[in-house]
Amino acid sequence: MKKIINDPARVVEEALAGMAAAHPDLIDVHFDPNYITRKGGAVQGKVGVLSGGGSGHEPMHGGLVGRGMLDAACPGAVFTSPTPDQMLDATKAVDGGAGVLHIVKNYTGDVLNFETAAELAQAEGIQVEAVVIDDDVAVKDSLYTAGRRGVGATVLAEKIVGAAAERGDDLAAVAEMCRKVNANARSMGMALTSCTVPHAGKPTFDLAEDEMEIGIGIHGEPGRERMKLEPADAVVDRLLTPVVEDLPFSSGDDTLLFVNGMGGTPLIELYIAYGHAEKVLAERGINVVRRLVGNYITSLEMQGISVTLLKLEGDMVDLWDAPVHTPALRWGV
Amino acid sequence: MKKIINDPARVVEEALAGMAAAHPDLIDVHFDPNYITRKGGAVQGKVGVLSGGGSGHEPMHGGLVGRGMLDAACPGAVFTSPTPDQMLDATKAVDGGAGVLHIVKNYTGDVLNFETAAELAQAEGIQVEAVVIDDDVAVKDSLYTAGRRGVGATVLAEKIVGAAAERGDDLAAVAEMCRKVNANARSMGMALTSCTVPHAGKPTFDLAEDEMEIGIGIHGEPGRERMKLEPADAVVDRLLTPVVEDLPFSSGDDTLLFVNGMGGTPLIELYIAYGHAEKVLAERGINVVRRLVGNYITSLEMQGISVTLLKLEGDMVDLWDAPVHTPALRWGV
Amino acid sequence: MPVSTQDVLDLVRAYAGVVTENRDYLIQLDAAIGDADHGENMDRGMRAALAKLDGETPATPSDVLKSVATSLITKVGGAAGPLYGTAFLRAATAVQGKETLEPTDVVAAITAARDGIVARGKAEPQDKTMVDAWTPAVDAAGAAASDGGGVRAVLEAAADAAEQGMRDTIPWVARKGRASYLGERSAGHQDPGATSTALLLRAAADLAGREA
Amino acid sequence: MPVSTQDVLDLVRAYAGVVTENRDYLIQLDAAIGDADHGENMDRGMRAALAKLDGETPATPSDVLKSVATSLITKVGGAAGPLYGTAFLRAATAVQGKETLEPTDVVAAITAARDGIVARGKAEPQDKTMVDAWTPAVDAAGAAASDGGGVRAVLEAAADAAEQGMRDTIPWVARKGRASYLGERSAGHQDPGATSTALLLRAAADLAGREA
Ligand SMILES: Nc1ncnc2c1ncn2[C@@H]1O[C@H](COP(=O)(O)OP(=O)(O)O)[C@@H](O)[C@H]1O
Ligand SMILES: Nc1ncnc2c1ncn2[C@@H]1O[C@H](COP(=O)(O)OP(=O)(O)O)[C@@H](O)[C@H]1O
Ligand SMILES: [Mg+2]
Ligand SMILES: [Mg+2]
Ligand SMILES: [Mg+2]
Ligand SMILES: [Mg+2]
Repeated sequence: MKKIINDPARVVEEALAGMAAAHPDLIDVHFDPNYITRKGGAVQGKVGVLSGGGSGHEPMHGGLVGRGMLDAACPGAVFTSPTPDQMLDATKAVDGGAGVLHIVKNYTGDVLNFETAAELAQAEGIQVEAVVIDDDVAVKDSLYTAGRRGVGATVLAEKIVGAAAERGDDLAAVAEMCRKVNANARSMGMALTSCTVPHAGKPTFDLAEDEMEIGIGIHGEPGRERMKLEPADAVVDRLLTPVVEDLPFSSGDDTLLFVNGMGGTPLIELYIAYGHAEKVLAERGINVVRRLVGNYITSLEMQGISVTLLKLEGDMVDLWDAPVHTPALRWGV
Repeated sequence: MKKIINDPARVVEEALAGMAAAHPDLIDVHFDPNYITRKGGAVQGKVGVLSGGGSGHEPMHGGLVGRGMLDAACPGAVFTSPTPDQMLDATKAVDGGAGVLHIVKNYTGDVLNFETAAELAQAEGIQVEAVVIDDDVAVKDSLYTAGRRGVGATVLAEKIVGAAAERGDDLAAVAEMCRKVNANARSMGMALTSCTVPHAGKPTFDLAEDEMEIGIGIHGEPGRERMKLEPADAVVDRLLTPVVEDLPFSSGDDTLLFVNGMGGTPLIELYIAYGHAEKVLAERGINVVRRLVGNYITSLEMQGISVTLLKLEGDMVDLWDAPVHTPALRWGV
Repeated sequence: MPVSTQDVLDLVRAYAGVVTENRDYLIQLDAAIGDADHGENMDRGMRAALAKLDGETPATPSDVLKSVATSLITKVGGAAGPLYGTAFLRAATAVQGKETLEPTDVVAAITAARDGIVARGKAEPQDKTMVDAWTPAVDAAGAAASDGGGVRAVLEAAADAAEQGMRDTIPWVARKGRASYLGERSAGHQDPGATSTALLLRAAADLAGREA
Repeated sequence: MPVSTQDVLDLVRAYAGVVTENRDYLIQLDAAIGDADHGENMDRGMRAALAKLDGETPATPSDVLKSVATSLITKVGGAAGPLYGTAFLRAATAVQGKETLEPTDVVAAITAARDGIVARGKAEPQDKTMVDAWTPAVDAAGAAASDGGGVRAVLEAAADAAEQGMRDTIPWVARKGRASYLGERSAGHQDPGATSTALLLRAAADLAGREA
């Protein structure tokens, strides 16, 4: 296993300590239980926005804490949802009296632990609403299964919802906006390589030099299908077509196009993918009016990409453009 | 070779097209010869700041073009310095009458091609000053060799010098600031894996599962030494000690600490390295007053890190803090 | 011989050992159809449970089970944390106040555990989850008890049935948990959670055997 | 027989073919002590040179050399672009105006090329660069010419000496170019630029041989 780490058992804590050192002006990092809060803590009268999940997806979620985005993030062990005690303490820390929104990615573990945390917080008199993100079209949605995974839309939702909370929307409105973003967003991802979970010590799966996995999530799990490598344009088509057809997005829609790297993908490749994705959407008459390109929701050092498309309605664009000041996303300030 | 590309021969052009699509508000991309300019072109009366080098180091340089940083970037073929015709056209495009600074990384190819470009530009009546960056302490400096490589300090110089030009400093002052940043900065890097140059199709070097390369540059070249893998803290010590002792940095110095990923290194590892680096500097009494953590000067998909330390003097801090608006670095706007 | 508080403490210690021995095995099972952390999660959780119990003097089997539940809920995370945590919590409630556990209490505890997991996770039989180890165990344990079997017989019936249920998950296509994301590709792999459940009940049966 | 404009055109075409054949070889040499692009750079440059010449009707050997210089300077980049570009440009100037080239002109052209490379790159002998192929070639060519050798003898002497110089670079520690960053680790590897230089002069000698 090749990683810049000291001890697999201390990866999360040491990375958190590094984040605290690197961003003293933006965040406070709390240990045992582990959570990150926006500098200054709860903003009185403002809805608190909290998210969390397993570690290994950096910069999500801790790198998205700050003005105009998340008030708190709860990092679990690598690829393991955090625990209710972390979520409860973080919820208390960021409740400004207007309640707290929990943004939960749709994984059994995340959902169950956030459920418990919400119960505990409500028991302490804190208003909590939870919205579950499930935008991954690689997984067929069904009442009889765990449903679709929450992936790229999470980053977009956290930005837009964070802005809504920042301007003073109440908990119901903030939660509604989060549901709307989730309803309007679809994603799909692929991998060129596996990642290695530090405590596992070897790659989660093996891919031949000429193979790729299509329809992966963000936990190094294998995808829906393994196939031969293809040129970037063909790969992007494989991801974008199901994304566009699932919502469906149609000609004339204004959208935000998010081309994401899985952690080990260099920007030069992301831009090649981005260029083709925007061209394909243009051919379909879909307007890309906002863009995000980079490694934002990752699977450790995995090489691969995901494509997320969000249909922008109402004031989503203004909320996207609103000032944000976090370690990973910053503009307008 | 596993990459999200279509054709090795078209990687640079397609990535440039993707950048143009992704950042229409920030940059203009010109083809044949290839160069990127800040939206709006030359700013009258302002010194133009231009840099360039081989591709494969993204976001440097093209992702650093924009208000408060570079006016133009010239991307060569992967790991191959650009050609004088690109540099000449870009220089003309960004000359606002106050002359143009060429920021050149110290590689034979870059130096020779920029020399020719400067001659050609001067022949056309444009004032050009060139500053060569050579901050890599892995390479012994000597009059009898090619000297030290230009690495991480380039990113810091481009930000600080770009801000100096933005506030209206003249060409001599801007060039002097660039020399000062270079004189005050030292860097060293290491690799866990090689990278694969697209037109080569296979890794530039092979590293065993338990080996690392210490003292690498940014072109996938092997380093000064190959050794057994070590824990993150030991690796950081190997990079930081020669960096600190070369200048030397001493107790009481105010510094900017830049922990950079080589392209395939996930943030979670960079933060672990950052945390230890800042701790070590604190033990030496060196104050870290500004920080940068991320993949900014890369070698394609290489996994590894580099550490750059800059001694902040005079108004360097103000220039670092000044507004910047580029694809890769943005604050204050 | 009924189950004493010490017996349950011994079970917790024994299971922690079994999980550590099987940590990599459970990680590999989870790597095939999940995210390669089940062994690490259970190991972290059981070590935390032991550490917590070291500082306590539980008076009843229920106290031990409640303490373990708290450790799993606060230290494990993932799907297994809340599910096993709920299982131990419901089991604790089912035998609350009892100094020792008779065979029928053991059946009640296992049943409550299974019901808690189903209540939280909403898994149906053959969804390829730990429920597919728990449910046959509950049925077999109940049958053994009504046949007048002692604690040992009840737990051995449970362990045998759980192991059978665990093996039965192999050909199935997962409908719950991460494995469900793989669709057809999840077939041909044994469910990690069903495996850790079978290991738990086998550890209990072995202890009962030791005592007899 | 003196060298005609057509001969120089043939040389450019022949060398372009040689470079394409040796593209991967030159890339591998550069991968060992550089950045794995020399073969790609030279191949890109020579293909550009051919394309440019296709649209031209050069009147003299000097015109051909100047055209190639322009292509290399504008299309190659890296260290090789300006160095080979300068070499061809200086060679062109050295034989400017001549319709055909006599042995002494050939020596003058090679000498000017080498001097141009040294002027730009400041490399000393044994710095492990292309200069270590050019300088022995210049000396050998000069000697052959003063011994009254013809174009073929002059170019064969140059090619033999360049190949020897190329092999001589193997044990040396590089002091210029990327390879110098490797320090001691650069020893034991043949310099890519010295290799592409030897290939150029060998291509020229082979052409001269063909004609005789
Ligand atoms: N809805 C569910 N109901 C019952 N058991 C479940 C459910 N979802 C997952 N599981 C069990 O949890 C196990 C995975 O646990 P673990 O790997 O620790 O958590 P995670 O899936 O969050 O990484 C699966 O093997 C399965 O037995
Ligand atoms: N200062 C120099 N003088 C002469 N030749 C040089 C010098 N620096 C490099 N070279 C030659 O250039 C070759 C490398 O060319 P190439 O790989 O195309 O450029 P780059 O090193 O920029 O990638 C080396 O093998 C060497 O022969
Ligand atoms: Mg998990
Ligand atoms: Mg090069
Ligand atoms: Mg798991
Ligand atoms: Mg090279």
